[in-house]
Amino acid sequence: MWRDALLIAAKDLRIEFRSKVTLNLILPFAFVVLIIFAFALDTSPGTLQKVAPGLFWLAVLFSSIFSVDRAVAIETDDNAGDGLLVYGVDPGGIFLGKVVSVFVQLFLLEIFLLLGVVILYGPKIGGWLLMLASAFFATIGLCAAGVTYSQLASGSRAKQTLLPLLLVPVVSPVLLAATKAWQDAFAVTSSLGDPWLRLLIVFAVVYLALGAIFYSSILEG
Amino acid sequence: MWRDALLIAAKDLRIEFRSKVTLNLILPFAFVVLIIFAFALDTSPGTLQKVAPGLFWLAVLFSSIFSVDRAVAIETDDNAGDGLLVYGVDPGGIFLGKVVSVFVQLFLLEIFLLLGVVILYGPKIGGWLLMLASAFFATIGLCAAGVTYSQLASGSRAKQTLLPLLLVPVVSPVLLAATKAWQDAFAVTSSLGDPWLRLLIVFAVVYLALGAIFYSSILEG
Amino acid sequence: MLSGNFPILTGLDFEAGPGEVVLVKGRNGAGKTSFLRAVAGLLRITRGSASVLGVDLVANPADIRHRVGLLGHESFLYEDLTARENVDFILKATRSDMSKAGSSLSSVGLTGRLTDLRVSKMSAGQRKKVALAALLAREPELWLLDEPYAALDSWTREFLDSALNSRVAVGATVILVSHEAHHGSLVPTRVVEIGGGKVINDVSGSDLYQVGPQVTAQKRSGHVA
Amino acid sequence: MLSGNFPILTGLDFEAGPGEVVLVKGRNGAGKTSFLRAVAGLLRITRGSASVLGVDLVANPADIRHRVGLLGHESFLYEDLTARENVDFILKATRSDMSKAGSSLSSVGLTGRLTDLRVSKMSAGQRKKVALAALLAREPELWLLDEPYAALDSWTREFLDSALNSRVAVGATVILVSHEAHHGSLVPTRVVEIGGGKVINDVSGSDLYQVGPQVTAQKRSGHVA
Amino acid sequence: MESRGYRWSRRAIGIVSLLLVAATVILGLWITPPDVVQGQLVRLIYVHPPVAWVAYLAYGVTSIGSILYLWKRTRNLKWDLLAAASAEVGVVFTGLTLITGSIWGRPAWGVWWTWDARLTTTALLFVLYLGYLALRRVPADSHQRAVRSSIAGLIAFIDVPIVHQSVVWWRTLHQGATVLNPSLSPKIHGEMAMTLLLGFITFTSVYAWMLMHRYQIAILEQKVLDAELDQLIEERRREPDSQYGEARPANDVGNIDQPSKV
Ligand code: HEM
Ligand SMILES: Nc1ncnc2c1ncn2[C@@H]1O[C@H](COP(=O)(O)OP(=O)(O)OP(=O)(O)O)[C@@H](O)[C@H]1O
Ligand SMILES: Nc1ncnc2c1ncn2[C@@H]1O[C@H](COP(=O)(O)OP(=O)(O)OP(=O)(O)O)[C@@H](O)[C@H]1O
Ligand SMILES: [Mg+2]
Ligand SMILES: [Mg+2]
Repeated sequence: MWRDALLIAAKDLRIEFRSKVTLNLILPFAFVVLIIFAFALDTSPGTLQKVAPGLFWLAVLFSSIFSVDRAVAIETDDNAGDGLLVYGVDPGGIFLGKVVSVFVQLFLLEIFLLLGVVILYGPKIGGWLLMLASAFFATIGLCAAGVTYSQLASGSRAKQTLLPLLLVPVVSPVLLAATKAWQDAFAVTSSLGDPWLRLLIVFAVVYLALGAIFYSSILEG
Repeated sequence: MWRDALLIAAKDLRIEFRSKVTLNLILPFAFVVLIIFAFALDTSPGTLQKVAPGLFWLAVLFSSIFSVDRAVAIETDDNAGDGLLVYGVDPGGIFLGKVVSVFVQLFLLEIFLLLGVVILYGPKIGGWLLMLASAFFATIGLCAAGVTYSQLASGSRAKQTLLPLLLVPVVSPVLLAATKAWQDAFAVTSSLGDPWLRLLIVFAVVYLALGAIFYSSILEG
Repeated sequence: MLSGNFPILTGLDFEAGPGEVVLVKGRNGAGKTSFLRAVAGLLRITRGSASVLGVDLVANPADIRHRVGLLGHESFLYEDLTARENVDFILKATRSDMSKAGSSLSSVGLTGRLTDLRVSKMSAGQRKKVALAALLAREPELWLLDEPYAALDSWTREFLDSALNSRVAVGATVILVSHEAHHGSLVPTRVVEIGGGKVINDVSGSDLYQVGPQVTAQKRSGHVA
Repeated sequence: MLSGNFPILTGLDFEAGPGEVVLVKGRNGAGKTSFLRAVAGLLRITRGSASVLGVDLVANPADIRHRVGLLGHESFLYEDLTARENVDFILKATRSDMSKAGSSLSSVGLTGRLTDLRVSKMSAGQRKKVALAALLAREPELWLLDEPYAALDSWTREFLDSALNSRVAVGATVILVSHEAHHGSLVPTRVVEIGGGKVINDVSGSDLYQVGPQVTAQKRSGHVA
Repeated sequence: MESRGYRWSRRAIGIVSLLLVAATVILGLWITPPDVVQGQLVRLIYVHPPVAWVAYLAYGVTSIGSILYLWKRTRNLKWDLLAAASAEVGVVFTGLTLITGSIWGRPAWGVWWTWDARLTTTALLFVLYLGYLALRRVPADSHQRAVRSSIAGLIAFIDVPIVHQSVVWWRTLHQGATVLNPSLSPKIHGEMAMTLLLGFITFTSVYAWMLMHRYQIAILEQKVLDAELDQLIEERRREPDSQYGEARPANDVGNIDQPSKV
């Protein structure tokens, strides 16, 4: 399973690297979302600083929808997913591989996006470690749930619209917890014992486990 | 051209009606966006009422991305667009047809979404006529720009991410103007002479004209 | 003719008149599909000159399109519409006679539940038949067929051959790409072999083992560079 | 076997042993593709029982998959990877001998710039060749070929036939769907006709005009209901 | 067809539910006193918490049905149909929770809706199971549909404990755990507690009755599908003759019998 996961992750990252979707396209998109939010909400800079964590995670959420959609689309184009089954690749490995590849992309994106938030909204940041840790686990949760649901929705011809409908409610607790954790991190007194961080770890573990267990049934079904 | 436009619009609406994407999927998605926005921004009810127009148009913007993407994807699946060219369908007609079909869907969506905003955010509405007129022209602008850019992006393998990147900056003036117009409409003293409405009409006309003129070059390119 | 920066067609000099049945052969990747797409006005020609049925392909490729019937590796169908709806749409779009939709569908063997089945549910051969039915109802002047026999069963192959023969007899031109040795009743009047993006062999008329159907006198030139 | 609620296969009773070359024929939509997908463990069997190479297809369809080499209407390739990268990936995924990638690509005629060309740029026949090269390097026990000749040029057809013959000689089983009358050097030991989702004709061995290559003694049963 | 025992118990539960509803209405509207603080408004407590609880129960049943379907040894399409039926009823009760809550919120908090954690997570719960129902409408064979929706149903259930805990995790406007608190000792007393208990029993019984009905309909629908399938199989088997009839040229048959035509 681990070997298959690495194989899949390497292939997906190579395909992504070749088409440069994350760097060239999703990232600017996320920036545009940040700017649009700032405009549409039309509030004073003070408010923007307060809502910066929420906006950041909203932008990440929207980007993640595109990323997981692409990760699964790679296999449905030209029925390549059937190929994987015929080659005897472990479905759990496929799942983990896709989670890893999406995770790498999203995490990179978050780093750049954070720079954007800092520059555009200028919040003060107290606890870097808490921010990093919560981003790490929140992203795992997002990726695991995203890949699972993207595969669930893939049978439908209206996949691109079914996916957000299913996924957004499922990951919104992650979104909320991550937002809260970052708000805590922005405060001066913050620690790694933050309860939101613990919640994020629980989500990450639960979604990863559910995905790894059920992915094979979804692929087979 | 008008005949071709009707033909295309009828076909697209039939395909949409069959897959029921707008009603069953995009609409709940838009609601989810409304809910998520409200919660992620974590503000008091007063603020939400103030930003309700902005959130409404953001939700419409995201929905429109999915709609125009689907409208163009209908032709790129199995290269059906090449077919249209061979059949000698007028490119201007294709453009207008797609704009009409997307417009019908989006306008329906906006009506339901408005109900949602009224219930969830509870804003007071002063000028219904101004709201309706500005929604009408803003939607035309969105659809015209959306269909054009969706076609522009369709050559790319990373279409789903290229589209928002291209489209969001282009329609953000429309988004801002519509938001402003609605803010005026929510105020007690509003009239159809609103300058934002005039701006929206200009956008609608310009994007429609540009699309109709250049669509054929894009298809040929 | 370029794709990205790669020259696909490097030089074709070729004419075909009404009533001709041109069989295009060549190795995989020789440029046959690209050649047909260029003739249909779908591939832009970057250098040189080309004309088909008197239309200049470099200046106005769009003018040739509605006179052409193209059956490619893909079938240009809408997956969410049924066979019947697809054919109806194509006939409306080309302003053809709508009444022929039903009869041409049943002539290729799509009757009963199959006419109301969405294309996405159909087998490879059934899809091809839907595309074929639309072409038959449209009756274009110039038929561009890219491996039309692939995926068709032997009954439909026979049927296609005889249908093409009757079109050719009234002056239509057929350009046909096929890798299969021919056994059907459609006899090419000319065989063109493409290799490396250019014509490497062009055998026609009396040089062929058998002379094709009557070539009508008034010759329209189809010339592709 | 259901698709949505439509019964695609309604009853097949069929066995094949090592060294056999089974030619599956049938009208368009008869269920040939679905039959191959079922044998490969990709279509679930909802009623009845079925087994292939001793593996129960109803209980554990997954167990058969890695022993099978499937070439379908689609080629299962990644459009954004090159020919070489695709083959390498498939060999890694199936834990096969990586060193054969280059030689099998060149054996189907994909050399030089073509090995490093993205599949999305390739012609229909070239894509099929990439898929074929991967199969050749993998050497599966059971070859399921869905119209393998479509889009291949005559040189590659010949090559495929001889490659299959050499595999069959060492005990591989080939199930082949094709609409074309056969002229190549691959001679079926058996012809099965499918219609309406069931076998309607099964001619084998001495009933055929020619007896196929040696059928080895120890017979593994492939039984699909 | 519906077994006799099933039919009788369904009817019995229906009658009992009716009686219970009547008793709850009488007790809730007339017998119990108005609250010191909330006045007549408090009467909503006999409806609002019970319907919310029944929604949880319904989703719990959906999860159990999903697990039983996913587990190979107990796999049976009936579990999936039960899960779906229960989810549908659950969506109705979640809707009722939202509506009764809103009605209560207007006088109690001055707004129909506010972005309180309990309210938001409840709204998400509603959408999650709407998504579950949307996924079920994606065309697929019954097994595929069952697997996919079972997984979605299980994952959606994660939101239920979140809704329940939301009043603890977020500081909220909404009432804390009054009845279903950790120590299981209700913080209200006497007649009110009794009536509230009755409310729980009543709505649970109404749920059971609705579920049995919906499940029965699902089973019947499945029977119709199976019957249609048998007919389709018959048609499919006759296909080669019916499809072309006499139009089929003779040489085609020859072609198949003698591949020797070299
Ligand atoms: C739309 C608005 C509302 C929604 C969506 C909502 C939702 C819920 C839910 C899901 C529960 C079950 C909680 C659990 O036990 O896990 C609940 C319980 C309850 N709600 Fe609401 N509610 C709303 C408004 C209100 C209002 C306005 C009041 C009173 C002022 C209220 C009072 C209660 C009480 C007393 C309980 C029982 C608490 C317990 O025993 O745990 N709710 N509500
Ligand atoms: N949901 C459905 N409803 C009705 N018919 C269906 C459905 N799904 C599949 N079919 C039918 O099942 C058959 C599938 O056949 P399959 O693809 O196996 O054919 P095939 O023998 O490979 O044909 P070809 O030679 O054209 O490739 C087709 O007749 C198709 O119309
Ligand atoms: N961007 C590119 N870079 C390199 N080569 C390219 C590019 N685009 C196309 N090609 C080559 O151009 C040729 C296109 O050929 P075309 O599809 O017309 O072939 P064909 O004769 O139809 O082949 P087939 O018989 O396989 O269908 C192929 O050899 C392909 O490899
Ligand atoms: Mg080709
Ligand atoms: Mg097939």
